[in-house]
Amino acid sequence: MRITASHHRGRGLAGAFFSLILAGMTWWGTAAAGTLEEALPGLADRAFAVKQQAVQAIAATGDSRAFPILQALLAGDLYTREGADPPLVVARRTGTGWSLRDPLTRADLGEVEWEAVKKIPLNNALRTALRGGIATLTLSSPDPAVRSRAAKDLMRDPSPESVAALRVRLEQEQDAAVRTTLVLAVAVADLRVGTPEARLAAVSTLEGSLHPEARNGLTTLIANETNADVKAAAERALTAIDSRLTWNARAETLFFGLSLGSVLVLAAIGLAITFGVMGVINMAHGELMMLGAYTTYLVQQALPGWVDYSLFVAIPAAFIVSGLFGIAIERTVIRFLYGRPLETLLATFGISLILQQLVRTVISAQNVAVENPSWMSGSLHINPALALTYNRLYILAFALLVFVALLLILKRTALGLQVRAVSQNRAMARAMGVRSARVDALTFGLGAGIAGVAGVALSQLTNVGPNMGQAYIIDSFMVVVFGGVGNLWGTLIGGMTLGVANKFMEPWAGAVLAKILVLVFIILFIQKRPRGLFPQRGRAADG
Amino acid sequence: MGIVKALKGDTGGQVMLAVLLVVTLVVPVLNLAVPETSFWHVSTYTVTLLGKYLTYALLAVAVDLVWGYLGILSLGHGAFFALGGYAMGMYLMRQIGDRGVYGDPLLPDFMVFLNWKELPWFWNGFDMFWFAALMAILVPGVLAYVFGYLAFRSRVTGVYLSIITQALTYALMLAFFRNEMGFGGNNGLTDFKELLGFDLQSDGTRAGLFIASAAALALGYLACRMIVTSRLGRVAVAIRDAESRTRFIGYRVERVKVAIFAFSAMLAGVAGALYVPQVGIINPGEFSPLNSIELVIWVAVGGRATLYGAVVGALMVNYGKSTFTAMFPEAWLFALGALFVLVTLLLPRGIAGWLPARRAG
Amino acid sequence: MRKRDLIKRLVLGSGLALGLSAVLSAAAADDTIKVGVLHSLSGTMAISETTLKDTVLMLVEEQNKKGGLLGKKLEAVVVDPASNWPLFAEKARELIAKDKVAAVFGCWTSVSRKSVLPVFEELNGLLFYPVQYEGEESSKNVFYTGAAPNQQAIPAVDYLMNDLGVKRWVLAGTDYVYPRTTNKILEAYLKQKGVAAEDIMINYTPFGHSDWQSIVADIKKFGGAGKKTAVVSTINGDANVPFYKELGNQGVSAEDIPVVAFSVGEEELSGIDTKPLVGHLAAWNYFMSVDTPENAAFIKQWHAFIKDPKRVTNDPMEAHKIGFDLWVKAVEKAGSTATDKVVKAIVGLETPNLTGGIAKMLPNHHITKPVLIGEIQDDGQFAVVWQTEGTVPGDAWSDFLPGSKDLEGDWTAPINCGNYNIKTKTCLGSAAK
Amino acid sequence: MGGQVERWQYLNPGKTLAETLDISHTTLLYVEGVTVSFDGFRALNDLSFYVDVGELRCVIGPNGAGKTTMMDVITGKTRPDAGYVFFGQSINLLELDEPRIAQAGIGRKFQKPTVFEQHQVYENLELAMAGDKRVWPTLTARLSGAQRDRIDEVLGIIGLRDHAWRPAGALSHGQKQWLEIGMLLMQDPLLLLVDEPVAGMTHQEMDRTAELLLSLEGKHSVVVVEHDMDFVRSIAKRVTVLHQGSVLAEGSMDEVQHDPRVVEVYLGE
Repeated sequence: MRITASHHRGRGLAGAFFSLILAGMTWWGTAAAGTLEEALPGLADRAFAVKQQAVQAIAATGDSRAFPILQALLAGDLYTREGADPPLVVARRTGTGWSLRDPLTRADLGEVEWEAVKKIPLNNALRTALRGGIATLTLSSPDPAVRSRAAKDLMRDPSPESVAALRVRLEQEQDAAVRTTLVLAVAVADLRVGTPEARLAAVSTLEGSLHPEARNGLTTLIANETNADVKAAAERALTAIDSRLTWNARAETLFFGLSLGSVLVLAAIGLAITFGVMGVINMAHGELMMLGAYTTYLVQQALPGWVDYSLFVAIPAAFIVSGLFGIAIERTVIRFLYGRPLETLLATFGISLILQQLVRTVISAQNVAVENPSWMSGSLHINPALALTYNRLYILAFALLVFVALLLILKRTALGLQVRAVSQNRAMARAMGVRSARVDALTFGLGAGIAGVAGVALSQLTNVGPNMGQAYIIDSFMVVVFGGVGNLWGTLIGGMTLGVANKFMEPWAGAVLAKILVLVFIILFIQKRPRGLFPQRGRAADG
Repeated sequence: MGIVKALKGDTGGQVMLAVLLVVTLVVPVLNLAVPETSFWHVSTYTVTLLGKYLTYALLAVAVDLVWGYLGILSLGHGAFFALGGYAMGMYLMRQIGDRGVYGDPLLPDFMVFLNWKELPWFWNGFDMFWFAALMAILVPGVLAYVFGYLAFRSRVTGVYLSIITQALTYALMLAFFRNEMGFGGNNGLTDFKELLGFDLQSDGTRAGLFIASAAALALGYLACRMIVTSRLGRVAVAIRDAESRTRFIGYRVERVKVAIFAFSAMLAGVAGALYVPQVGIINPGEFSPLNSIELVIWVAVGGRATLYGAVVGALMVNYGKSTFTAMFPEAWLFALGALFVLVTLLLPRGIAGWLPARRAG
Repeated sequence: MRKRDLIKRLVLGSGLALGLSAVLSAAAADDTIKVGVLHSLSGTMAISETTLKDTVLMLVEEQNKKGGLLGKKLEAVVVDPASNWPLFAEKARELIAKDKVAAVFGCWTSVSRKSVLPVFEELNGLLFYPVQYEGEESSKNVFYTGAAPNQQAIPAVDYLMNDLGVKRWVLAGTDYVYPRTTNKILEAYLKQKGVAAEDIMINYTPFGHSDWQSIVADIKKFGGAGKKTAVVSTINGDANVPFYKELGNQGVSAEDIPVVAFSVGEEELSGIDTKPLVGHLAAWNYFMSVDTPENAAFIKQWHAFIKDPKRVTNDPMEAHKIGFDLWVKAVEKAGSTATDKVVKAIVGLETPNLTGGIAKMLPNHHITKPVLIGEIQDDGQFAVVWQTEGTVPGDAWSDFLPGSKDLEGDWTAPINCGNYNIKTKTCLGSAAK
Repeated sequence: MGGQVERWQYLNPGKTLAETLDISHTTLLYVEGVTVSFDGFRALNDLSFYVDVGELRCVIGPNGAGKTTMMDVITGKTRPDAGYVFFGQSINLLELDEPRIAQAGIGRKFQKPTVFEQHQVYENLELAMAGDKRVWPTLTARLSGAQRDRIDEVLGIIGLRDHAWRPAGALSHGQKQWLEIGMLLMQDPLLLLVDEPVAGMTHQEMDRTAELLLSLEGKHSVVVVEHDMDFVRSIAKRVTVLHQGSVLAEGSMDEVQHDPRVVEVYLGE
């Protein structure tokens, strides 16, 4: 992903950039083994080992055309074909087949149908080699970002050549940020190959650095270091790093807890409406989430190639789909059961079974693949040791957003007013001219719609399948009851509390035990406060 | 004497017990005495199936006692059922002795291949039937007593109660899934050999278990009838309909609730203990909250607050499940789901509700 | 009056109907050979098992096209045990006792197999079990056409150790018997290979575990110790998606910490956005991507049958295919579908694997399989990066567990025993006749 | 007073509360300085209120004066923030929960008539009947002849003999009110707290209710909370006026009616 991004940038600046590379590559003279044309066919070989040598050879040529070829290979755009010249082609998907280009001349070779070309399979060793090669080639890219990424990549497993390349680059590097990375990279390398003095120096540069490579380097050094001073220094450096790491770990756990909490809140908040405000125990709530998730899937199917934007379509779509299902359920079943919450439980349980089987028969019993938009994958790097994953961050924010929106609807809008009126005193509200039937339908629809939206969020985290709803229904009820029925704030705080508690217990209790403890805690808590964290008077309170 | 009084005016119950008696007498004969070739032969498969249904029916009666008459909708009764089952399962495990695949005289197979060294303390005593039987009743009873004491004392009622009972069975399920617990984890307990020295795979034993289940159902039913026809039963209904009123005329509501709840849990335990040897496996799946909800549905289908209705409901729903899963495997869930919806909508008092309104219904 | 009738109808009705339905089906037509299909079509396992149901239906159809078996048509009897383990036992009994099927193809989870095992042994039926499992079992009435641990786990570990130079090991699994046993075996194996205890991290999670944040973070830390680290995953199907997504998002790439999975196949991948998984490994005995003529034919046949060219094939499907072929061969050889004759006939029979090599039914009722290791590609297929030369015979009793070192399964005369102790020369436990 | 104690003995054989009840000062109920507040709002404000043995007391007052809250405090439904509530000299009601208070001899009729609708009238009375109400005895309880007579007697008092075998749910509103009073009588309480007994009754029913309550005077202490002034006038000897959670005035109907503060309060509305 990231690589291809830089790939395009690289192409844009092709001319200037590659002449630069040639300049930067003069030291390769010795290592340079043959020309690109000689090395290239190796890539078509079946054996991974041969391909690997070919990659190194290609990188070694320092040829200006080498870089895009390696890029294409890494991105999986490089294909082989039988009985035509050149045998190696860069292929891009078109509606009907492939459009081909010559990797060397970049000349257009026209289109062919599906079976005409075969993709060159990669394995991890090959990918590592490719990254290394590309890094050495891009170490002198005009774009600082690219340079520092190259330096980082080389830091991973430094080969003698790459270390040499790093040193060369460090001489000329102007950009401060890139310099620090380079210094770090060289230091890590020195830990392995340098003289005792170099090693000592490296240790001091690495002191307190949070880069995993730094820590790895130090641990390996300590493991097989002979020189006492170096060893001592390294140990000091390591403890310094670890003490900083523990704090990061705590922050991380807190984040984990909050993000788990946000999922619980999302799942429960729709329930807080149907259960809390209307006193309906909706066992089909989970299935309404499932419908939301499937809507996301269908949207992505409908708009192939628009994955990055699909969610913005999916969210309203899911809200409407689940909302309509909700209204249908309310009109056909639940409205006959008001004031009998336990009956609603039984009926909606039946509905949940039907919805599950419906999805199985209409779509399929298998899970379906919902793609993550690029902006949701990867993570936000606070520092090299602490990274917050984007999908979790967005979902956390999203949960809060939904919460606030719901709060506003209930507090500020006419519907909200009527909803609260009906939930407090149905007869009176009717007397005041509130059309309670309509309000009930809309309220339930709202709750269901929120469930659908939650489903969209879940589709980004976990399986989308017929059973996904059941996994959340019980937790959702726990959150609502714990937080206090009919109180949105209770749901928010309850969900977050349970999430964080769960995550802080997990390390020493283990995932399962942590969950059990949380449940037991809730059971006991309800004894102490039968109406939850934030009790509330009103019809919903007495089932 | 008491029995006569208990069944007075309970036509449904009388018929139900009569039919039960006939079936109990006839089926084993048709199974054992009548040759396979005869049209009248009843296969062992059917006998076992019926036996299983009867244990379900007993479970349903237990649920109806607390739901129909006391107004407590327990979504955790599956847990008491499963605990009773595990007690029996542990006894059956110990009976295997050195006939396990590893031929270990003491340890059940699953402990051997997770190379446990010795038997966990709580497995002691389960080699004796009386102890296991006692535990099958006591463990659910005590759990229900403690849980109920906490919940009812702090006046947790209605939906809240239902949901924490659900939490209870859910927590137990997760706990029993853990292999460290020493109950065989996900696989649970299986591959039983014999019960009180009778080979569990022989037709005779199966017929015996069937009869035992029928007897247990009959006795459980009568016991419940005696309770609901006693003044305590009327107090229970009073609590269901006007809890605080009942308090103000001097009844300790929480004690009445705990007592009946615990008794019902014990019945569930008995049902579980009879269920396990007939189906040949007990595993944490039995704790699944969905099971507990489903068995509440049986009662709803049959008609709550009519004990015989619970029996009818359990038999019908399960018979339906067995046939539908075989007849249209892809679609049977639709049927089941629809059944639940329609019953709650159209038959709020279940099948028994068709009958002219009864008092204390 | 009306009261009494009604209740009579209800109770008697259900009672009689039961009896009748049993009797009627017992007197079923005898001009076909019935094949039982015991796979969950609803509940949690439906995700994996429905495909296998279709596979068996396809195989039956194909066999009937070839003119059936012993001059009779095959008839598939499908039931739905609904992912409910006791129901598995009940349905197994129904298939054998009521429907009188000649053989049953079914089960996925270990617990379902454990649940039906006593039934098959009591009623002397035949079960073909197509899924890789923990071993530690060999029954006269069951044929294990999936991989035993030595046909999947151990070769995979060898590959990581020798080809990728892995030094530190995370054994992550769902908390049930297959991962527990497999990890016990691997732990013993690794220690035997001189891996230190602190270089092994074992972690168990509940079914359908969806929040992997902390565990992945732990794995990262564990992997950050400067030694090449790999994860050996026995995580059960459903929990894998969130696991891999979390790996991807926390920036753990296959180049840093490869994950080799034993329960992730094409079917599972078809339900995942594979971008974050590219480069991770899986060990199986079959990959859809392997191009042999047999495999190409099988895939073609599958697509034709299921009428959906996008559907994938996977390892358990191949296992069913092999099991079915072997059963057909055995029945033809024995000239009868009688269990004992088939059991006697089937041992030693051979049929080609779809991935090359020959599958042979061994005396312990396991079969010989090649072991392949594939890297996940971005199209949801696997690129084979390593494979055993020749096939590996399935070993029912692991040599790395103290309890079962000395056990062997051999269902041929004179031993005829599933758990025969080669030291004491005795047949242990229940199998003793 | 001996009579009191004897009846008490009959009420609860072997109950120690019986002996401890000390009504030598002819005052049965002491409510002293009781304060109750619900999130800020003071429902009872330093209320003091006494009831003598055998007297019939009417309590009136505008809405929100704290009449019902007072009953809640006496019967243990609500715990006061401050003050004492004693039954006789020695029984501290604040230490007891609803059932114990009921068993100690305080019966309460709710504002909204609550009877066990699913049960027959007869059963309603049976359940209310004084006696050992622990679980096991209740399970094994059988009606003795004396108890049957007692139930029959009360059926007579509340005039529901002909309805004895109908489900209580089928009764008219007024009949439910009487049944509930009958249930109180079955408890043989020393003190009856009757909340709005004639709400929604016809005039004939009111008159019968008046007779009923008057007939209780002397045998029991009765506290009647009522809005309907005519009704109060028809039965009241002493009247207590509550206002904003404390006693505004107390005395005969005439006295309070002419008390300027009372007039002001009522006209003020």
